[in-house]
Amino acid sequence: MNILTLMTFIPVVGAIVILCLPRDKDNWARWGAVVTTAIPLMMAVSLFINFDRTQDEGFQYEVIANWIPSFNIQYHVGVDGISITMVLLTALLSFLCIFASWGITKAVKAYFALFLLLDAGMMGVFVSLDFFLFFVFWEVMLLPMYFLIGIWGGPRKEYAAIKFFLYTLLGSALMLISILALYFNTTDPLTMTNTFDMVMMMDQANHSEWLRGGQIFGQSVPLVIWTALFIGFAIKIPAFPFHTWLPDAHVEAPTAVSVILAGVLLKMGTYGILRINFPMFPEATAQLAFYFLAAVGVVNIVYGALCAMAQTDLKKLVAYSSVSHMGYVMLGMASFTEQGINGAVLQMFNHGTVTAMLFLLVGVIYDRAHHRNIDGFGGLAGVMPVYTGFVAIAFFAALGLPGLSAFISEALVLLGSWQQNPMLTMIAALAVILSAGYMLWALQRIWLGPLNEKYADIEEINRREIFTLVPLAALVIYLGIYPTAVLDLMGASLNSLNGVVSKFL
Amino acid sequence: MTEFSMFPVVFYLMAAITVGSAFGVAFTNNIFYSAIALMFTLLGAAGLYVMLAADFVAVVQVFVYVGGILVLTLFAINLTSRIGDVSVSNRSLGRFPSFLVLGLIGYSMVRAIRTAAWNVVEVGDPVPTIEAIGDAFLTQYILPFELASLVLLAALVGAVVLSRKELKEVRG
Amino acid sequence: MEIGLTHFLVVSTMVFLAGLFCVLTRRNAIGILMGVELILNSANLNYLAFSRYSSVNYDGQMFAIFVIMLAAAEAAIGLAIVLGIYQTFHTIDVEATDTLRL
Amino acid sequence: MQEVVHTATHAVTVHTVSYLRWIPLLPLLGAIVNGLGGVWIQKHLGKKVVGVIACAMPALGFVLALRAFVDLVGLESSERILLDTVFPWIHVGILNVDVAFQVDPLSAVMILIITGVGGLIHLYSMGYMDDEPAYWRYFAYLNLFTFAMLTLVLGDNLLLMFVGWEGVGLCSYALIGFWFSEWANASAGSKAFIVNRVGDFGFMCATFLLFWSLEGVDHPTLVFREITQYAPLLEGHVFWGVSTVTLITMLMFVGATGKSAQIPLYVWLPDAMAGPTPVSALIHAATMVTAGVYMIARLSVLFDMAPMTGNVIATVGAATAFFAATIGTTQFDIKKVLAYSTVSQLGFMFIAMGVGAYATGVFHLMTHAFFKACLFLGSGSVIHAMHHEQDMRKMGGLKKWMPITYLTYLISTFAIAGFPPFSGFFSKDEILWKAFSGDHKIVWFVAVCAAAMTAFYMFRSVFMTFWGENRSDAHTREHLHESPWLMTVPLGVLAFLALFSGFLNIPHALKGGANFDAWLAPVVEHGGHGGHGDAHHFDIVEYLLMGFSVLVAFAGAWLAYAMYVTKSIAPERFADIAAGRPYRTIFNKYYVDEFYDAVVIRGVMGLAGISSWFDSNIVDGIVNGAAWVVRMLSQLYGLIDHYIVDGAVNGVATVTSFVGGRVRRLQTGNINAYLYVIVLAFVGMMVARIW
Repeated sequence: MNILTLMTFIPVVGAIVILCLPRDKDNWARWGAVVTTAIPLMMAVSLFINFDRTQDEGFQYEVIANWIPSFNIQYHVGVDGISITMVLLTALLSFLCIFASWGITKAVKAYFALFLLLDAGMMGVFVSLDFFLFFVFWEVMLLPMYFLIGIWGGPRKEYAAIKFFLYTLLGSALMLISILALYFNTTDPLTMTNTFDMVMMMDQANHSEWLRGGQIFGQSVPLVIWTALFIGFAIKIPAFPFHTWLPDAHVEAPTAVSVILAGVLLKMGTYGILRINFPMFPEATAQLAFYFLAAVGVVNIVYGALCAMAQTDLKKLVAYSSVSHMGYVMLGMASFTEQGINGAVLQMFNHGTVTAMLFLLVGVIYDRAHHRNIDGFGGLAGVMPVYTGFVAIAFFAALGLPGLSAFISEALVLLGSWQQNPMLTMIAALAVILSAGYMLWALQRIWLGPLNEKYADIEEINRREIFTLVPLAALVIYLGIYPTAVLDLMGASLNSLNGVVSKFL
Repeated sequence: MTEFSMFPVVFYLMAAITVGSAFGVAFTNNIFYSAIALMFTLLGAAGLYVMLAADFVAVVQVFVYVGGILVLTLFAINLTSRIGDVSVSNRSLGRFPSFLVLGLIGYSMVRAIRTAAWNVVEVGDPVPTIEAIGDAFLTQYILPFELASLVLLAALVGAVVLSRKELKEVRG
Repeated sequence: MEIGLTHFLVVSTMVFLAGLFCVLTRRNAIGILMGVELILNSANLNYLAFSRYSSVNYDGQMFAIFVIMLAAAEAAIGLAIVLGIYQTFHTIDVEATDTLRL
Repeated sequence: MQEVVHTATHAVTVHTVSYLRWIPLLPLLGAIVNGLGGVWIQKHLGKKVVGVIACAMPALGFVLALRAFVDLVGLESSERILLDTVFPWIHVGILNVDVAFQVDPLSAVMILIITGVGGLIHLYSMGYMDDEPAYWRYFAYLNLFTFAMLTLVLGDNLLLMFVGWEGVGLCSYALIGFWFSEWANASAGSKAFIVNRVGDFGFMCATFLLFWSLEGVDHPTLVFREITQYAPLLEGHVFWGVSTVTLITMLMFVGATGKSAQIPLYVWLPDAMAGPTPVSALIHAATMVTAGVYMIARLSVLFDMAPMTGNVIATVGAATAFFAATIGTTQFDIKKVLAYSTVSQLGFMFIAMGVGAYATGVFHLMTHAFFKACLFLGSGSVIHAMHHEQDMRKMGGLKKWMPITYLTYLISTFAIAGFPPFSGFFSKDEILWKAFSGDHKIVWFVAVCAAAMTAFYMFRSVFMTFWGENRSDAHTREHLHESPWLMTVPLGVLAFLALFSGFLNIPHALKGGANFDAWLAPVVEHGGHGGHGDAHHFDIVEYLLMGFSVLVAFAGAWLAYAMYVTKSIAPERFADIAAGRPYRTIFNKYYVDEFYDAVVIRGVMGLAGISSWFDSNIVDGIVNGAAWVVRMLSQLYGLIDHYIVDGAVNGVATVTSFVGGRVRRLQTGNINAYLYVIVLAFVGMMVARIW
């Protein structure tokens, strides 16, 4: 059976099995979840090893099967250089988050079942190549998220969950309209029927006249659809000004869910833009992204950094730093240089690992102190040295220290975008100062300085927590030293995509 | 030619047993007697099946109905009522209106039997049917067959659940 | 007169009427169930008769077997329900168990 | 233009070797061993083992550096480049950057300083830190720093250099805040890192601009060899209305001001004295802070093409040298004095860089590394003996107890003050001469003033610390002692170097060979441009100036003697000028920290506050407002629904319920009755069918 299919559906099987377990066997549920995320992780590793890094056209491990033939909806999955990194990230973070969720005691079975369902949805989004299938997975992942925040969240969980849900649903609605518009205006050249197949949609020769140059609401159709899709994805990224669901959702969500939320879900926005907006409407992309997307990216970077600086809740600070870091991804994509676009996707991956670490670390301290107020600690480095070591790695990675992974991607992004827009790049580069500011300031207030006597005998990080952090820390360091490991994977696909789009500049 | 003369005789005998005991079931006041009569009806019906060249069905009829359902019924009777208690045995009420309805139905059915143009084919010699039925079960009727097994399973489980005393107490 | 389809149908009708009578007039739940058995038997008789006289294949017999199967299931469930009713009301007189009445 | 083309096509000869990687990797290994296993080693094998591991790494590195040096000497002067490509690092499109280490005459000097002085300071630290519980952590940081610094100078491209550049910043952060449980130390660390980041911002922008400008002339690269080769092609290019090269070099210089503590970004360095004293010696005097100087020398081809930037650098350098010196005259903390003197000396190096005398700047870098490291270690020795007392007003007369420390400190003071024949004389005087002869007369004058003040405050520190009456309390005095050999040996070696290293570069004017200049010439001289390097013409002016600067140094020293030994001039006479306002201003470091705090930090924090408020009230307000509007609308619809739509529905329901009320009589609850109905319905259908 196809490896991608297995990776997507093994967690579903796991979810069903967990639901069927006896009521009081919480540990069985946990280990079941471990097994059903470990298998996809191993598959991801084999995918990483066997992926053909030279193929720049089309997809690998592709499967096409009829699903709903009357509407030409297919079960079509496959990976290329863009999605494989995200598949790897999803598999890894899902696995680690199971361990990070070990401490959940409320409705354990339901939690893990929903979590696995979420995992399947995310994986599905990244591998599906049929737009309908994509949309189905997109929605599948939304629902477990709603419940995970809404049931296992913090004090204002209902508000956060509903805000998240409605926001994303608004994006989904715009996306659905665009999907339908694309469907009715894309023709499969073989059968001469409408199709949901993304690969077909990426070939403008299959588009109808209307889709190529028609008018709607007095605007050109590609621009309108591009914008609708973009808003749908921008909400997920989250791009300014659609970002306010993020801090709320993060603050209320349990640790593992925050990790998934920031580590994987945010990437879906930028992934969607790269997978859908760019190849399907290269001309509109060239028109709009050049200034618009880049400007949004820069606003995200600077604004997110400034907001982060003003936070008193550590988790909120990390959430806003995510907003800032995702800005780099947009800036890089909008640069239309190979450095920029490669940097953008690498940044997606690196942000996934770094921010996952950050949220896990916040979770560690929250589990012990039951609050996250930055000013409420002090001098923890003295009592929790190992923990502080991990904190240092994560914080310095987040502020872009060379030698750690995020530096490579940020430098590539800024280098790439400099060619298109030096002024914007300079403004974005200013944020390296700001990020150093808020990160170090937080580090200083919580971990350095005189010890707060209240936490004099706080418990050092335990083995399970170390287990979740070590792989991420290793990745952060390894990719800082040898980024080629990931750059190799995506280079061929991204460069050909960049070629398609930059033709229209 | 003896065969020729024997067939109606046997038929009428069987028909008489069947119909007679059926009416016995209908009109006896004691439910226990009703059950005994039912047994005879079922056996008679089995005989009639044989005459219709349905040997396998007949055997199944005897096994399932007589050996299974009837015994079950008798058990139920014994579990639910004391035999001596005649008053709750098997009264039937409102006989008169029911006769009216029965008459109406009987009339219309007989009329239908007589007036309808039944499609009749040449009757061949009776042959054993087990092989053909078994074959049909595992080819053409495989899905219904499996479904039937599921239904039986469900009925089994349902019957167990319904008749367990302690569960009711928990719920009640 | 040669024994043919009609004869069997008449017998079946008689059994059916007897079953119907049971169903309509009995106050004892088990009696009603017995009536149902009679009705099912008459139906089976019809199946087999038509299978013998009006067709060349075994479809009728197959259906008869399924009917028997269903009858078995029905009896099992039905009798279990009767037992349940008895445990609840301490009678199986259907007139006494009219709590469904508004 | 022909010359440019000629340079651009000039091929660079490179010699490939494979041992260079071990120079930085050995300290990294030490850092990993001590960082991960240090706790265990310290507990089970003792502190000594930790220290020995840590010291062995730079020592081995020094041996390898010597080997590289010897290999270089054996090559033609134009071919002196050793290269060790380790693995491909970032290859994206036209960007091709490898992890590759390169040794040329410039980096050879640097690695010798880093591993040599670094090794000595490692050794010294074993003595200085011996009562520190987190011994292993200190040495892990120190090794990591050595690794980062070596990467900085060995990296063969800008990005790898940047790794080292920020890496040393990280280690500096960690070591300044080594005793992190003091709030001030942690703050000083953060301050250092963030201020450096401002410089890094310039560095990064310069890198990007350089890369794309070179792409514009079809040679995109970040590798130094190729930059040197192709940079002349940028001549005449304009970006944002400014010469591209000028912009690049200005941005680079912003980076250098951060790392090398020049105006306006010098504020972090005095605070950085919060770290252990050997750290101040290694990082904040000898090596890291000179990274900016190294970088300018490394990219001298670009700076040669931008005379305007040169002027700015020289001016900033002179200003820094002067202002830092003024502050240095007023400080009482022995380490603060040395810190401001470092800033001041770095200013001298930048003057050299600005006037195009790169070799001279690097020479001063080297001599400064020796004497300033020696001074810091000497002050460390004093502080160690004084139980971490740093105020000079509480010292005095220490030469009695600590003769070796005193002697080495004194030698280094002579060196920094510029007395012949100490090393500082040769290097500083060369800078002054280059500034003067390069028509930077004002710069020269300011620098000479700074030199005079240097002599003054350095001798002031000597007299206050080692001469006169002992002013410490009785308890401290009882425990005064000379430091153990682990600390005095490095002091001796460094003092020796401070004394004699000047002879490496005796100028032609003094019948010397200017060997050091010649050694660096292949790296920092780029045909025709900035031709100060080969100063063949020397005349009477040079001798006069030399004499003048020696005189100035004597004057400074005499003033200090008069004020603090013979007390014939009261310091208050200067302090009370204009009601003490100038003195207080200088003593409080011109209130620059306060200014930054009020304007920059408060400004950014205010902006952050506004952003946050905007986010939670305006942006989120709009979102919640939209939700409110939708809710209101839905309530409105709810009313409509209730009274109109539901009204109709309820009407139907009422009728239904009325009918139902009648019909329900049929519902007897009796099975037989239901069966009747069924049967009758069936009969009815049958009858209807038949008739």
